[in-house]
Amino acid sequence: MTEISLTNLTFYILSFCIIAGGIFTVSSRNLFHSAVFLVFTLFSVAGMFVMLNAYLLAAIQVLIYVGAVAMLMIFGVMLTTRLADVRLRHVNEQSWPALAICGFFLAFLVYGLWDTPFTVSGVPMPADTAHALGTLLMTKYVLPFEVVSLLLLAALVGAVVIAKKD
Amino acid sequence: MLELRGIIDAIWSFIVGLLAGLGIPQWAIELVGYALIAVVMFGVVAVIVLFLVWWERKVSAKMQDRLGPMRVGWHGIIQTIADAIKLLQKEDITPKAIDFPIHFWAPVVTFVAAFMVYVTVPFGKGLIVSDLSVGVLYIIAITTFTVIGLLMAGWGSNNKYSLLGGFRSAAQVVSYEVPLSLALLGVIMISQTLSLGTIVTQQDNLLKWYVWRQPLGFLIFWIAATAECNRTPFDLPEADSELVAGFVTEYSGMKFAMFFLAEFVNMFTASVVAVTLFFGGWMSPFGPDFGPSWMWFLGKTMFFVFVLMWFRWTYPRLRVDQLMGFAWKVLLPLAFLNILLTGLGIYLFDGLK
Amino acid sequence: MDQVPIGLNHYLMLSGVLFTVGIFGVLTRRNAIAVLMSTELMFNAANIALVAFSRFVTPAALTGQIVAMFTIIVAAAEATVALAIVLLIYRSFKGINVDRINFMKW
Amino acid sequence: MSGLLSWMIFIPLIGGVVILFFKQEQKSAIRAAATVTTIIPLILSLMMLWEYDPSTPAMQFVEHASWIPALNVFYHVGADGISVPMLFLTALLSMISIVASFGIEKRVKEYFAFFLLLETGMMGVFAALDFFLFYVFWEVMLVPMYFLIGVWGGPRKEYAAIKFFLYTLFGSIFMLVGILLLYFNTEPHTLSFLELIEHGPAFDHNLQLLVFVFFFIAFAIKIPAWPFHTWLPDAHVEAPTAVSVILAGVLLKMGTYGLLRISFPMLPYGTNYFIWPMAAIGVIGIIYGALVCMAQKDLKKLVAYSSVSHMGYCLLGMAAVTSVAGIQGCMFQMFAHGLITGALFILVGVIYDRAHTREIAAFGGLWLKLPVYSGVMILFVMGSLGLPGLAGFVSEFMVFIGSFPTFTWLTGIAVLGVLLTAGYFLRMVQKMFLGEFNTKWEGKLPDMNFREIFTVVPLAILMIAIGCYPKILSMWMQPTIQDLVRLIAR
Amino acid sequence: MLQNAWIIPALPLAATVLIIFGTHRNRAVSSGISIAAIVSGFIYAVAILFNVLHDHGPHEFYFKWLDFGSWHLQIGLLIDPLTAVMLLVVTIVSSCVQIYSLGYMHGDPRFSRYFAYISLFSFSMLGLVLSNNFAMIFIFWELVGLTSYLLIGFWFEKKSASDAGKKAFITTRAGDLGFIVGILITLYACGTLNFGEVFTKIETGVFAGGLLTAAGIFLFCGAVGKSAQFPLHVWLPDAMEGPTPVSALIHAATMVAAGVYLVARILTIYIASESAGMVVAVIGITTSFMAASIGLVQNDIKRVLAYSTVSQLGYMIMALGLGAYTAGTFHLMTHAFFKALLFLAAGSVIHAVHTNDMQEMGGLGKKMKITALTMFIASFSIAGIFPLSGFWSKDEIVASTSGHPIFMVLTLMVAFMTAFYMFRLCFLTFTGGPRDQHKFDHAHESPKTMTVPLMVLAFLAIFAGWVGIPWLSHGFSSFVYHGEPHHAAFHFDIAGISLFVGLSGIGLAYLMYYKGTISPDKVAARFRPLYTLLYNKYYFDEIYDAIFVQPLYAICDFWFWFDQHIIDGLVNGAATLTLWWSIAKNWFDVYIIDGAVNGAGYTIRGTGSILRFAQTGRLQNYALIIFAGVILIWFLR
Repeated sequence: MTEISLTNLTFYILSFCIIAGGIFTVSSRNLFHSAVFLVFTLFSVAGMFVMLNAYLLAAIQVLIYVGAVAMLMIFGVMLTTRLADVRLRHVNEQSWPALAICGFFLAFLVYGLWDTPFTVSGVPMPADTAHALGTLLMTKYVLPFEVVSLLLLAALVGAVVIAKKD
Repeated sequence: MLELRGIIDAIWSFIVGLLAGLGIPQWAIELVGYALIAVVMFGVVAVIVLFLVWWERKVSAKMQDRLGPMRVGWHGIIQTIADAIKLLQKEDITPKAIDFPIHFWAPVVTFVAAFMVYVTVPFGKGLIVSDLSVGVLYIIAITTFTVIGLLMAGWGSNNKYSLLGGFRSAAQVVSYEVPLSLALLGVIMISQTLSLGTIVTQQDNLLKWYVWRQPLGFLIFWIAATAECNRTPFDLPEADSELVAGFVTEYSGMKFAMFFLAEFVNMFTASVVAVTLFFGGWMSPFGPDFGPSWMWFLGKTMFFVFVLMWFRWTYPRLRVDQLMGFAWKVLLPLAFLNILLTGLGIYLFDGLK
Repeated sequence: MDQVPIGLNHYLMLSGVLFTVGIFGVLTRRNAIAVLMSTELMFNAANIALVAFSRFVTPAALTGQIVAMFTIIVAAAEATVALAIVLLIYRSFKGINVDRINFMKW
Repeated sequence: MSGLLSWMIFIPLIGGVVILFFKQEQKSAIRAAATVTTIIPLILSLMMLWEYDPSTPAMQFVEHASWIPALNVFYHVGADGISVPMLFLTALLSMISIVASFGIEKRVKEYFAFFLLLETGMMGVFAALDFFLFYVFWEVMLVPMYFLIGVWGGPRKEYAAIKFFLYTLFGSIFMLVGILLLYFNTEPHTLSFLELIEHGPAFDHNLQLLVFVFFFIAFAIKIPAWPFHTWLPDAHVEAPTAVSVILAGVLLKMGTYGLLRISFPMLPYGTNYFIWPMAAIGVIGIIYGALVCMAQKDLKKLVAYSSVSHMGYCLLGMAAVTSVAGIQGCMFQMFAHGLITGALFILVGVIYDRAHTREIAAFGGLWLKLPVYSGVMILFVMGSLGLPGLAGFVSEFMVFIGSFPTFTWLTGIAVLGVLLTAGYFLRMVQKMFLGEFNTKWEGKLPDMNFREIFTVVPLAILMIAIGCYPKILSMWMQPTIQDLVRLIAR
Repeated sequence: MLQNAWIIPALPLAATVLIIFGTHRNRAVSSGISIAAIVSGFIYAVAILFNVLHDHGPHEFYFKWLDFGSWHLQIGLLIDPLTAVMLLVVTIVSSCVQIYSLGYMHGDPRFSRYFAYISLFSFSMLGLVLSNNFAMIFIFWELVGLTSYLLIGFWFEKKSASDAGKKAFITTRAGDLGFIVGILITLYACGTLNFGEVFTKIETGVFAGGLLTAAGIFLFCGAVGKSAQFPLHVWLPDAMEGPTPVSALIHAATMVAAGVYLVARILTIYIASESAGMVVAVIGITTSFMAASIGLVQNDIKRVLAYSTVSQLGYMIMALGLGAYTAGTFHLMTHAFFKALLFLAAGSVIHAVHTNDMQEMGGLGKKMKITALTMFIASFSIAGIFPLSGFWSKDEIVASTSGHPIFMVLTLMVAFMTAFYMFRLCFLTFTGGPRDQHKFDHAHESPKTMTVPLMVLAFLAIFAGWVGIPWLSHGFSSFVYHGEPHHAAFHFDIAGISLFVGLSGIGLAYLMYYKGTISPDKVAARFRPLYTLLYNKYYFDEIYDAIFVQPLYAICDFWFWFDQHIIDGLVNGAATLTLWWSIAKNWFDVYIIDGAVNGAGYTIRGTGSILRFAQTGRLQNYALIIFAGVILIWFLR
């Protein structure tokens, strides 16, 4: 009889959710289902972040991915797809080669992972990373921060311009 | 004396002792603990919401010079329970052309998301499930799930009214979320924390309520929150005169009840956030130890719920373009202004805290 | 279940799997939005890896979290523009199947 | 004010870029912007004169910043008595040329943008103290000039533009080789003027001769010294008015400036070795240019060839390296020629705008109908032929004074140039302004308007002021030229 | 007082500026300003004269003008008796001429401009006489040249006028070249241009020998040009195209006297260098004789006077060359007055009959009494008739040649010819019957503005010479002298001979042109070749045209051709060669290198046309291949 750690259990459950959600996302015939599964996956990833003590990141993940990106996806789906399209073939003819290549890729990834000795630090993660992250953003990473703001603005304008009906 | 934390702790240690005595492993006990907390929370909120439903009917009746429900119980106080039972008994109609899984999961998502907020809400002194370090952000994040649920409902119903309702809802919620978050930012800037517990303890008397320092912030927040809840005057997603019943058109029975409850939960949530961030939360106006904290909390919250109801029966519904325009052209600039002013205030009076 | 405490490699493995799934989606899905979703999966895989590295390799520095945060933000921006493009394509091609958009073909 | 020179150099560039953002139709806005952009450097140059300390030969307003550390290249600018008058002249003539260009109607935006770029190049050349920088600015000048001639020029503009470009480029290559020779023969390798000047006498004598010849070819083409002058008439004749002004007023001075700034102090042995050929070339230029002028039928070509003649005085003056008077005469001639010939080109442009011909014989008796124009033209012609009281006389006189002890006979021949100059200019004046009015122009030739007068008045005032009281110019250069003589004598 | 002498030239300059930039539209104001300026100058000049009479000086005032490092050039004022006299002469003549011009130029469209030029001239001339050094004198020297150019060509619509202006400018400039070289030599030798310092150097022997002689001759070149001496005299007769008052002021009384003034100013050089002095003297007498002989046969009234001027200037130059400082300057003064008078009177005649040709005049004495009277006074004066001023000054000049018999003979011959042609002019103009009745009928006496200056000058023509009467304490020679005062004794023999020569000239003219006893035509026919030679002014213009002007144009054309075809041809040839080379290279490129390249290209295209089927244009295909490649690389690692 082995002791089951609640952490381990949570990890495996979340992993399952993520991978299953991902697989459904990429394989679902119905695009809307894909989107919902994507939301599910993303939410699970947020959970994974919580496990990794990255609370702020988890919140951001939910806020941005679920609240914004996934919503955009769903909007996109709604604007470009009809329920009647469900019957269409959803994957292209190269799915089998792709599967093979993905298999190989995963194999090599796993091989590489086990092969690489990572230097794991013993220092525990600080509990409250939000404060530290905020400080870092405003000091050390202020330039990327500003650049990203600019990027967002550009994306905003760009999206409006691109999608605008002439 | 009337603080609930002590009572709960006592009950919990009793249960743990019992379970440990039965030889149940530690991880299982923890699991049971979490489950119990969830159930209790759900129960508490559900009860409150049931009460709210009744109360809304009574308030609206009073405003329209009626009596409202009077039959079931004293002044119809268990009317809601009766309604719920009725709904649960009803046939769960599932139309043929729907996208079944979506249609099925939509109310669940909405309902769950609505309840998930309460993980980090301080109901009273010590009455908080988890005082997350990113509490405010968490609440904002979780509330967005509601939209997903609504969109799912709209799409899954395969009905153009539903779809339009879903669309409207998504657009509205996304739009108003921006000024809402920005309005909360003012409080966050002053309090220097995202934790709700800390924010409450910082407002330990009437004068320290953040509403005094963030009047504009509160106003923006409150308007945006009203819209977030899809409450009149922002109830366009389910505008019955335009869209039949919006995204709930194809729902009935239990699923409809879930949507219904979720709406009230959201209403309660909005009030909770307002109270917690701007009105001292469970703190009494006179200090931390004046009367039972949870009563203060509930009292304040109920007042704001009442305000929402009051809105509902006072204001007419907005047009959809007015709705969006108001968010982007009025609230958003005001929110930015608020942030600027806050920043300026912090810069000028650094010792305000 | 085995007794191995959850460590860096677990997260990386999860990340790898999710990434592979994303790749598969990118390679096979015919719908442009679906392709986009798949790329989001890949982003998330990368983010998991980043945060895991941050948690296990440099817990004090938080670099991984910062980068992940930027990734999320950039992904959001990218999604915005990408969807705008998708809408444009939809208007021009009356459909968004990627294999129909082959103007670049010799 | 720190960074004065940098501002002077780069404000035109900024203005040029700004102008590119205008719409092609906003012609008056473009013109106004260009004018403002050139007025600022002019004001700055006046500030520079104000702040310049004329009692020392040291470089002033120095800015020194690392640019390409691997090659020991610096952004190094500064001004001394040689460059200060030239910078002022550049700023003034640029402003005037911009105003004189208001008549341009074709591709206004590009025109002014190129013009301002050109000004940046010119300012840079006069301010640079680092060979790399100098060379960059030198080439920067070339491109806008090419386009200004090639796009806005006269009927044979392409030919003229390409001729100008190739000629100058030909010289630049020699200069580049010279620069490299100097660079690799100093230890540590340096491109700084000041360091190379310090190092000057230590250069191997044969190297000095070679490099001097290389530099001389480069600069002689720019001057233009006989026999490298044939690009000049073509370029001048085909270029639009304002460009001719800049070409004659500033660009030609770069050659002499280069010799004074670079060749002389850096290569004292080479300089002293080659003074006789230089003087001879100068005298040939004077006489030859004057003789060719007399055969001209095109007014603009006449003025152009007169530049060949007048720049010959510069060469003759500077060849008298042992005398302050000679080199100062050369500097005076540079400045005076800039003023006078610039004005003459403007005036040629004025009559060309009205009559669309520059044939001298096509006019006659203009003085009757265009008294202001004729008066101004004759004033500048008198300045050009060295009438005392005007700037041209002072410079020629100083050149003669300086060169006479060294090159007695050559100077004696050069004096003949004064007579020939009078000859061809008076012939031109007689044919164009005197005599009966050619009735085919009746009513077609209005007198100068306010803008045109405005463009020549500053030049006239300066010309007269310098002619009457040369100290206002010489005071800037005195210590620097004395120092230069000392450097050459090393 | 004296250091403010710059005011005298400054006044006319101010007048010029005022007229050009201000009042040129108002004729009365313009002329008024101009006249006021010069009259004020005259008053100041009188004041200066009295100062200088009290203290001969020289007085110098100067300031730094040009810096040349270690040394500098100063310019400034030099006031000595010569300057004082010249100031007076210039201001008087200028005032008279300007007042006269009011009438003469009346109605001219460029009236104001005329006065501006005249004022400018006055400024330049006064500046010239006030200069204390070579540089400054050269500056004003050139400025008077400019004003002369402008005024000769004043009526520039006439081709002959503008030609004459150009000719004057260029010819005098040719002399100025020598002047410049002389200045440069002086500067080279002395290191200074100040008159006083240069003379000190000469006296101390620093500046001597061949260099001094060369300097003297070159400097004299300037005087030759400006004073219209042989061989550069050709411009002066042509200069008569200008308005007559201008001729009177510039080309008779003042500017042309500048050369004489210069020689007088630097007489130290010619005294120190015998040979230079002799060159001056020879040139002077040659000019004098040649010009007088030409004057005998000219028909243009102004040309006669012009050659007379040249001749008289030659006189002065000769006297100075012989070292007779006082004689030269004395004659300079008296000549200024009577020659100005002659011109103005001639102008009055021209004004009346609108022609210059004496053949068309005659009998005008009846209609123009004042003009005729003043003209006769002046003629007597120039002929050297006792006791008019010309007598005294000419007598001194003749006396100065006493050591040189050839000079003396020639001088007397010139005196004879002078008397003859002057009275030929007078008789042809004023006596006898009208030869052109139409012109005669329209003739009338000139207005007061013209006759009053005539009378003033006539007064001076009579009495100005009296300052030099030897018996009256040698007034002039004890004031204006070089070195020690040198009082020429009055020789009754010389005076008698010259008086006799003058009277005989008058007599011959009387016989030929008044009485008609000797027919001029017969004389002309008798000496036909000589007459033709003289009538054509010794063919100087033609010779110069043939040996200087035309060859110069030819040379210019040649060099222009050379420039266009040889030098530029070389450049273009280089370009063409490059082009040919490029064409050849191009052929090589196109067929050989490009052939190879194209061959390669075709091969590649063939391959490509097969391989292009791999290009599906589908993003996902490519992505697949990319990942396959990644894996492949991994394998191959």
